[in-house]
Amino acid sequence: MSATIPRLPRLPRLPRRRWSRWARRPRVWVPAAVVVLLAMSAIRTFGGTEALTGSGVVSTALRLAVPIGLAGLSGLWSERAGVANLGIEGMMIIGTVCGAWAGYTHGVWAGVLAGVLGGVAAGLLHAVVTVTFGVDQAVCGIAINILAVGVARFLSVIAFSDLPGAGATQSPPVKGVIGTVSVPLLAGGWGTPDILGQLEQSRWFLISDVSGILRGLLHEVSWFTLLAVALILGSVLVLWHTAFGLRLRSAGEHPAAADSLGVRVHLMRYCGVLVSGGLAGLAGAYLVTVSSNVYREGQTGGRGFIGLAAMIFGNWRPTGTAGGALLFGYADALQLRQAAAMHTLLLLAAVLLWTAAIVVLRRRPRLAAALALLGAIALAVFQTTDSIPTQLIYATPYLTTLLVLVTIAQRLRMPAYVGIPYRRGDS
Amino acid sequence: TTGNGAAAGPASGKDGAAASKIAVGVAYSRGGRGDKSFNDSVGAGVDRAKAELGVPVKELSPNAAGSDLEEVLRLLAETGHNPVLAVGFFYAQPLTKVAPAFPRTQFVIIDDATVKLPNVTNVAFREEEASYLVGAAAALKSATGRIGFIGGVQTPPQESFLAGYAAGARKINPKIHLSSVFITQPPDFSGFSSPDKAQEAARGMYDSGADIVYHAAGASGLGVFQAAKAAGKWAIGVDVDQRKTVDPELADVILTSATKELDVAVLRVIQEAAAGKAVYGLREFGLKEEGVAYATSGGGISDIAPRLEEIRKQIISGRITVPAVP
Amino acid sequence: MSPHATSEPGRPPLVELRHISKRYPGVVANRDMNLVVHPGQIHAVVGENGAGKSTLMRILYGEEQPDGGEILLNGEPARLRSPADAIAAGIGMVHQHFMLAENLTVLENVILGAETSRWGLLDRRSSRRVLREVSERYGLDVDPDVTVERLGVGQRQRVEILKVLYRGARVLIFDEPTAVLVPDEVRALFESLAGLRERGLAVIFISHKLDEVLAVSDHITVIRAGTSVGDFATSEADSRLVSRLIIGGELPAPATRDRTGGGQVALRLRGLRTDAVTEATLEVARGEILGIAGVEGNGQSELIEAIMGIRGTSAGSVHITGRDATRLDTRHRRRLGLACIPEDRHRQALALPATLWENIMLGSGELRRRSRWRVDRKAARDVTGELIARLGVKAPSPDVPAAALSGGNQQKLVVGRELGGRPAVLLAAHPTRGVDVGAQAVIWELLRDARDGGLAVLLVSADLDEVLGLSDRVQVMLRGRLSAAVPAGELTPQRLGRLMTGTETEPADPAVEVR
Amino acid sequence: MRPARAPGRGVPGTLAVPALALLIALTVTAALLAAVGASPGRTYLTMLEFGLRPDSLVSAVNRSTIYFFAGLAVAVAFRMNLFNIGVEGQYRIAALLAAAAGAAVDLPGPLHLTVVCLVAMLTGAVWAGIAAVLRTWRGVSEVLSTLLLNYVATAVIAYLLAEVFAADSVTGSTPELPPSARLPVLDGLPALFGLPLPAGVHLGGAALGAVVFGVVVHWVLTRTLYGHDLKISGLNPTAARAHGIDPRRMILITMLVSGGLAGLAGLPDLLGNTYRYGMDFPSGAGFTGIAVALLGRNTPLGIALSALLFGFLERSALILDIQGIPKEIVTIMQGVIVISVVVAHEVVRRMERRRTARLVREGTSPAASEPAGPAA
Ligand SMILES: Nc1ncnc2c1ncn2[C@@H]1O[C@H](COP(=O)(O)OP(=O)(O)OP(=O)(O)O)[C@@H](O)[C@H]1O
Ligand SMILES: Nc1ncnc2c1ncn2[C@@H]1O[C@H](COP(=O)(O)OP(=O)(O)OP(=O)(O)O)[C@@H](O)[C@H]1O
Ligand SMILES: [Mg+2]
Ligand SMILES: [Mg+2]
Repeated sequence: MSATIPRLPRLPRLPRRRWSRWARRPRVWVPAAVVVLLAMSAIRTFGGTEALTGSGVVSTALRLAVPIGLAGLSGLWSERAGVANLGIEGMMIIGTVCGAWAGYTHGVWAGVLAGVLGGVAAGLLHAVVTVTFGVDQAVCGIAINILAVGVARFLSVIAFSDLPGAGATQSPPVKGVIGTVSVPLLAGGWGTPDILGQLEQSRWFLISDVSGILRGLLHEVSWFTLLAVALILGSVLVLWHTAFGLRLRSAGEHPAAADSLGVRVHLMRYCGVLVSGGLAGLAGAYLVTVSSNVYREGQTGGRGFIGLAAMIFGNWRPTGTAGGALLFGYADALQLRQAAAMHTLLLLAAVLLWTAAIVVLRRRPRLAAALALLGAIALAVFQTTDSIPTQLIYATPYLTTLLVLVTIAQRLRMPAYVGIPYRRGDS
Repeated sequence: TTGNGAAAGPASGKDGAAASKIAVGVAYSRGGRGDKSFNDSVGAGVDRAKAELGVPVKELSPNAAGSDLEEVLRLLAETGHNPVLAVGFFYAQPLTKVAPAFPRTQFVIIDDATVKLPNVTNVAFREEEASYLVGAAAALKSATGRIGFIGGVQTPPQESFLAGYAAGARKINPKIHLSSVFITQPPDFSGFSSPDKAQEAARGMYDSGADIVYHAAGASGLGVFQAAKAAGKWAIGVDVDQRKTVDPELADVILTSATKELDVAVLRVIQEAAAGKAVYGLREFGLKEEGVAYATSGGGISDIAPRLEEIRKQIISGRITVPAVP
Repeated sequence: MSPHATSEPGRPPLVELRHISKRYPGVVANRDMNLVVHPGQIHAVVGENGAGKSTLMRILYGEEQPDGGEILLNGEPARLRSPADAIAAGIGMVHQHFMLAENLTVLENVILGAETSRWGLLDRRSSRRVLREVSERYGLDVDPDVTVERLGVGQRQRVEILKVLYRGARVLIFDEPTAVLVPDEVRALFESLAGLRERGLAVIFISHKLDEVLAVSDHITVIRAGTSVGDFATSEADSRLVSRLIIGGELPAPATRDRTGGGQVALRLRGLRTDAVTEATLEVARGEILGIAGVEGNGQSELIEAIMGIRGTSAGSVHITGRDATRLDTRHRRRLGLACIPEDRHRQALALPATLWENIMLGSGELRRRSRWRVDRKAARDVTGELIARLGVKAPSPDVPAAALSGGNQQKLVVGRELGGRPAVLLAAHPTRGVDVGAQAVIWELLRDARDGGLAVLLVSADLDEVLGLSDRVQVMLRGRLSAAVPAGELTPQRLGRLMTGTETEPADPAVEVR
Repeated sequence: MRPARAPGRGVPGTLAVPALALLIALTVTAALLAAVGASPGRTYLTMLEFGLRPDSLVSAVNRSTIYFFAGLAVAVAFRMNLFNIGVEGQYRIAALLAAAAGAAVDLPGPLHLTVVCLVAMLTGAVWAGIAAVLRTWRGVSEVLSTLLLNYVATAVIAYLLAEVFAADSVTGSTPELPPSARLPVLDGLPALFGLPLPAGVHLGGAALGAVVFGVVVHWVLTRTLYGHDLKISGLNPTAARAHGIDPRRMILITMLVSGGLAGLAGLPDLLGNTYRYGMDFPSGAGFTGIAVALLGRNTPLGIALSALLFGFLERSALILDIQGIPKEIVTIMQGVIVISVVVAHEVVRRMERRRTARLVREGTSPAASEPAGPAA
């Protein structure tokens, strides 16, 4: 033993991890949002097109974002507990069938509950196979998607085909509707004046746009949407501010460590996957109670996968996931409501790409060059055409997501043990 | 005034003996029966044939990916069904392979005019003519000069709806503002089962001043009616008189529907087969044949009925030619 | 440095394990094992790789259930069904491999499973206060709010200890805590252990390093083939006795052999610069071992990676066998005759689920060269089989997965593989870390033989004895900077220690002195 | 010394997994069938009887070649821990461009066919390559990018069809491929086994291509340095990197190979069935391919077997409608089989690992006596 080595001085405090600071720092997000807003406002004012910031577009975006956000939250709960869930789409499908059936027989809120239960049942299957049997999680998720399609058809044939107004692939309408609320004074709730609405009509630079966006978020919001927002915030609270949440996350970050401290890893993973199933079922229930009032085969339309994209996009955090879902919902809303504005959007894209290029110019010159080039292409297309072919507009949400991912991907960090089955003693 | 099917009443009870000799096979389009739309309309004709003619019918549906269309046809032919009805233009390609292999079987393809073989009957509808009429109706009824169209999936048949609708509207009001959206692109056929997206698209149209929206989006159309209800504006239905089939609460937003007498056509084809007539070649159903029409129930368009009737006659007489491509 | 055990006669021992046995399919890990631990004692458990030390500790920590025997805590029989039971009984364990979630903060890692809540929400503030108290009391300073990912090995170990202390453990089990630590961290750890002992806690301590055991412990239990073969107070022990008990032979020590002669320079670095290395200049000749001594975290890992071509360099040059390799990628550097025993074999050297021959195939320049782009499976199996036989690796065939082998055996294979391609230059980073004395001897012998056969070896090690015993010349690395080379014979451990910590500096410019 | 060969499980063990899995799947579906009042026994018999007809077998094989290529594409990427969900988009866009190219050029037989195949592989590779570049350049997870690129592919295909390749066609398809660009049929093969085929039913030449590609891929994966490096990179990228296997290069190559194989998945239909690409071109094989690859444990032989199973099940499903049994039962069966196969495999694997551990302990190699500390 080298007894001569003197004791080292105290260790210096380490700086916190860079990316998380970056992500949390308002200094980056706020200017980014302002730039986007300014550009949108400018395009509305000078471009002569309809508002990209109108309350109609924003409320459509919100409605389209809810099922995606819930699907993303579903993935988040499962992956935070260390279980990859590629079966969200399937669980959503089960949620739609169950939700529509109970909604028809017992009313709309019963439908919501049944959707959740259906999702939980599918989640239970996933949990048994992946946690107890420790089988490859991707395989099981994919299998659940296949299974769900068959089961949904099977159930709908049994439950719906003989009902009036229904068929083998469609349910009868759900009984009752889920109501909406508007914020009083600001958005005209309870017969009060609709201040934001008036401001939006004013067509003032920026003010009209901000009002439009706010009104879209505050006017005639479904109770179900409020539930979804509550679930996002509730997930933050439970996962990051309770002992249960810490234990659940530890099952996804280092199950062996958790186990060695007496945390019941399998129980935690079951919890995560069951909650995940419930949320996916809820997303399905939204489709049959709020989005429309019937079950239709193929109604989920890949939203389970898009939800996963929103989750990754949001860095496995509830608020980030919600942000990803909103972005996606917004792009989808534009595509459905303002296909003509897509052409103008090219101009916006060009402006944003160049702004981004300038921002990253010093740190990552090659990325900056690529962004600038893309911006130039967008501008060139804008100049040489006067509309975007409808077929290509269809790709907007997906291209937008890809583009944003290219900029932020390297800051993402997934739970360390996602996808790895845990058995005690496996090291 | 319209061909709601009454004119095409079957010459029923013709002879049970001939009917019993045939067994009809029906191959539905993707999605199969129970879709409350295209397939179910055909299904209605098939059901009437069963009831009125007493012929045995076997109904099959392909898988979701549409990869077994050919096999479905082959199977029906093989098991002795004759005639075999292929429902939808998806069957065009498979039929060119199967039909020659079963020269004694008579095939009927619905909604396609491209397969030309001796034992194939093409049943095609000129939907654009009905669309033309509802387009004219929309232009006549629109107060704002803005109307909308929502298609399910952007395919050529869907585009012919849009083409007729646009032409009809422009005939009345050349400066009319028409916005149109197709919800998805093939092979993503979820556009026919996305009421929520249709609803959002329709909302967008109503919000920006349109007061009438025509949909050709199958089951997604429900969303259009919901949006119309919320906005207090009109919508136009498709395929059947949707005022009669949709949820009663939504019925009163439906101005009219561009109907397509699929059931009548199907029934007629089966009838002829049962009677032992071998008919092949193109059977086109347009306004003239009363295969397509517009619905008048609810009385929303009674004020403009004379004008529409006039246009209808002009189309029938050929004085107006309706485009099928935009 | 080791005060005597403070076992009071009348009081029962804190922990007593009686006749414990545990069998895994095909192997008896423990048989009739006995262990008595008193409060205020540091109790060392020593034995070969695979002797059953970790198994015994896992049984005491409730992670494994014994097949037979009983556990007494404070004289009372206890059943420990899970770690939770053990924690409740006041037992804590610091595992051989760290059990820390990298993406969680220190605080979260520490309180996990023992959280305090208010109104159902985590009470981070009070936990943080308690953690501060504990860390001050035992002199274990760590920032509670930094993510573990950002911590070095030594600090991670502190977190592990804090985890145990935070739960108020009376018995602390350390499974090979020093294997990954550098001398100063080892020393800091031992100071902490002494503090624990003074407060009447019991420490069970597993190590392969006999000098440490003799220096720090009060009592030693020797385990061989799953059973206890010796049990005595440290004051009665000496290293010969203990090592003889462990392996039934003499303790092999690295001893310098005469250099067979410095050949031409095989590896030459000139002013190499990376993010953690400033101006590294060195030369290793054929038939020579150059040792790099240094406290870990001073740029050794970065230096090795830079030479391998895995890490980018901003200045300087690398010459391998006289050819400029600065712009070459790893593949081409290896082709020039570079080989490497990396510091972390699980991460950098082996694909554990793949078979042994596939792992040999991965790193054997000879096999790769020979097979061009087709894999010659037969040759690979033969080479592997030959290695297994020659190095005495415990493996039934080249077709078992690498994961099935124990650490020491894996390391032997890695060393054999890297030497098998007859490289010109070998980078050896901590080549005997976590390896028992027997395997250690084999590896040292292999390195020496290769050196004698004309190999140029750059040895990086935190083990002073290893550096001094194997190297011909030694350079010290401090804060990313390399000192001048000194012939190993001129160094004492004490002087080397001062050089490593910067208390004594070497004035000369290395480039001048080497020539 | 000649070391003992791999401790395999032997034939009974190998068969145990699928047998167990099939048993589970049949039991579950039997319960469902009974629940809707159909006789499970009769259903299975009908399916079997119909599925084993010569034309059914041929149809199952034809279908399975598509799944085989798609599965192979997924599996190659999987070997490197890359999840290529984008096979769907890759094969469709590849089929479109191959169809367009094949119709545009006029070449003698084999050459024409080769050009079409090359175009398909190239297109698939390029489309997958986008994801690879995003991954290596910006670290964008390929799971996401390939998924999103599927939708982009749909849009691009719709646009190209409508505006470029089928702008003036009534059917909305590319022009029909000339005979020189079509795959030959292998009807001689079933005839050899005495299986008479009804008129118009052909065993597609793609089956032969599938066999060839299967063998080649198997050989590449197991017998070449690339295959070896691929496996190691998948298992431990850090170690691979330390040994000169550049992970970025491997990702790039592997995604290109995967995309190239995906490009082939559209060809059995294009060159043996539809001869043109239109809106009605069958889709969905990419997603089925994922299940097929996972079921086949990412080995070519396994994928071939699971593709055949899927093909067989889908073909036999047809008869159920005729019999009035809900044919969704077959989809359910596919899902259950995938799950039960992996569960059964996991159970057997655990048993096997325990055996290996024992072997390591017992079967100490001959020369491995305790190393006597060599005197220094
Ligand atoms: N979970 C397990 N399953 C099967 N065998 C095991 C298991 N854990 C340990 N063993 C075996 O039991 C024996 C004792 O292992 P143990 O880990 O206790 O050794 P050790 O003394 O800690 O060795 P080292 O010094 O290498 O850490 C070894 O042969 C080991 O391979
Ligand atoms: N000495 C060596 N050590 C390790 N690997 C080697 C060695 N020599 C050849 N190889 C490996 O053998 C394989 C084939 O070698 P070959 O020289 O054919 O590669 P290559 O791709 O042609 O190289 P380059 O791109 O430099 O032309 C390579 O993957 C290389 O990594
Ligand atoms: Mg151990
Ligand atoms: Mg060890």
